[in-house]
Amino acid sequence: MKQIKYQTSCSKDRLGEIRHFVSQQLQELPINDIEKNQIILAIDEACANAIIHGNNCDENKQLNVILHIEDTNIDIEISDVGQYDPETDKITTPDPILDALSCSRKGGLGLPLIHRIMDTVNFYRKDKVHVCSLSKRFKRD
Amino acid sequence: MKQIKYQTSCSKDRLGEIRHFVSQQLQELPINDIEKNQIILAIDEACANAIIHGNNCDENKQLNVILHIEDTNIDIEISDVGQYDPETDKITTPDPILDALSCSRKGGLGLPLIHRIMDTVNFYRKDKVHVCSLSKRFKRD
Amino acid sequence: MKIDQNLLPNGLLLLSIDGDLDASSSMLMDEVIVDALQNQQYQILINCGRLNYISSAGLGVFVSHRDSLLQQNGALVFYNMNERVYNIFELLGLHNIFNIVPNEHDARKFFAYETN
Amino acid sequence: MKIDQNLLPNGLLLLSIDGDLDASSSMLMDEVIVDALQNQQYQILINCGRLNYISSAGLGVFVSHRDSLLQQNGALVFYNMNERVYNIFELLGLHNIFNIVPNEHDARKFFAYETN
Ligand SMILES: Nc1ncnc2c1ncn2[C@@H]1O[C@H](COP(=O)(O)OP(=O)(O)O)[C@@H](O)[C@H]1O
Ligand SMILES: Nc1ncnc2c1ncn2[C@@H]1O[C@H](COP(=O)(O)OP(=O)(O)O)[C@@H](O)[C@H]1O
Repeated sequence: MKQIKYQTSCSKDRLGEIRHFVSQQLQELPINDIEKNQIILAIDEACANAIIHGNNCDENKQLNVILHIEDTNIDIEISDVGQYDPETDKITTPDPILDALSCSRKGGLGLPLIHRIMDTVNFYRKDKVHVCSLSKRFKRD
Repeated sequence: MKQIKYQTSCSKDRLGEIRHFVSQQLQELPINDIEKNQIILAIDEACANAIIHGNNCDENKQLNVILHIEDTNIDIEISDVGQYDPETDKITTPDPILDALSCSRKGGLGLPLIHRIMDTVNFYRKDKVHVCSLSKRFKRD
Repeated sequence: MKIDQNLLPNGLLLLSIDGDLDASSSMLMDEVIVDALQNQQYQILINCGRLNYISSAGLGVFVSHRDSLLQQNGALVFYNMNERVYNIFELLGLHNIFNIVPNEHDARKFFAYETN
Repeated sequence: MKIDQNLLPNGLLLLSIDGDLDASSSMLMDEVIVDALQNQQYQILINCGRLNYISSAGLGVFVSHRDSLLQQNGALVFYNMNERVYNIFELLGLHNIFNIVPNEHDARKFFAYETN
């Protein structure tokens, strides 16, 4: 079991570094590249939401990514002090892909991807900190 | 509280009569026309699946629709002796609308509609009988 | 269900649906649209004033022809749709990718602008 | 991320994406496609051989231009896509509505058939 923390700032330019960090931590896990990439994606999407929607891309704000990695599962905590939106985890439109097709809203594909990839997805507030917590069990071969 | 049973045969031509029957039973419920229509739709979709997928439109097979109606909720049981498909309730494709858009599969929109409308959706087998059970609570104004 | 077909002077095809578009009648709807495509009628108005009910089979027909019509610069334009039927489009988010306008006047205007 | 643009002799636009298409680079991708539409380049090949990663922001760009391209008888044709990126298309079912072919040869053939 290991727990690693990565601290960065709320800028979209940081997303590549976050993915690089996460990717290194996932290296020894007993899952294939496609599954690793899915977990990286879920974390990337959650960080992008925190940066863009939670902190308006304010580089002075801090973003924390904590990974708890065990043999059979991974827990991820993405936290920031941005504005808390209790509706955050609601996928309110019936189909965000159709919204994007019709250009009525281009985004909205991030949360559906996170839900499709992770086993549990939770958003909550701890004092002033806004947390997105994700977890996934690995299927053993 | 009332419980009513409707018996018919596994033909697509019977769907209109089933809707007519259901519609009459819903009349006194404290919900508006749009919500009544949604419940009628969910039942229609489940019956169409039983008729088409479960019984291959064999008119010699029987289809039963039982409604338990209370002030605050409705429970529906659609049963037949057709082939049981334990995978029935799985929406396996990531997005059936995109399948239909690309013509890779025209159907598949029925189960998503049923799930969107009803609070609980269950498929199970009781002896030789294949049951689809649906339920919904009404929001009181 | 019954479908009335009218070829308008300006080349638009007007389909008036009367009744319930469900799993038993959706094949007829499909045939009518396939015929229209074969006859190169790509600009299609659908009068839903008498469309009482729609189920997933009916929605599937419209969704499955959307791309072919777009590719020919055509479209389905629905009008006079009652709120029960509109609500079923909404449940799946389909109101976003179809053109649903209040009345025949607006439906005709839709194509007038398109071809300009 | 970097996007190389090449206008081929037969009018096809070839875009080669190099790097990660994420929330920070998706705007550039969007601009390139908007420019192509403005220049009436509707038949677009996308070489994904060096596309290392895609996130929802990148997917959203492609989805949002699909209808406009279809209406002009154009399309996006992706090729050389690695399996990680393809898997992300698959997660949302988008592999069904986009043209994803193995290599440049097949991608060019796609439009050869289309225009015939
Ligand atoms: N960390 C967050 N803070 C505040 N709002 C959030 C956060 N994460 C998600 N949201 C909300 O969830 C919505 C959907 O997010 P998502 O599906 O990723 O779409 P988008 O591509 O627009 O980011 C956003 O519009 C936003 O309102
Ligand atoms: N009563 C049933 N008996 C057997 N199979 C069923 C039944 N109901 C649903 N299914 C299965 O569920 C799948 C999806 O159903 P649905 O979403 O309604 O799509 P469709 O429009 O093709 O009926 C069907 O293809 C079928 O395999």
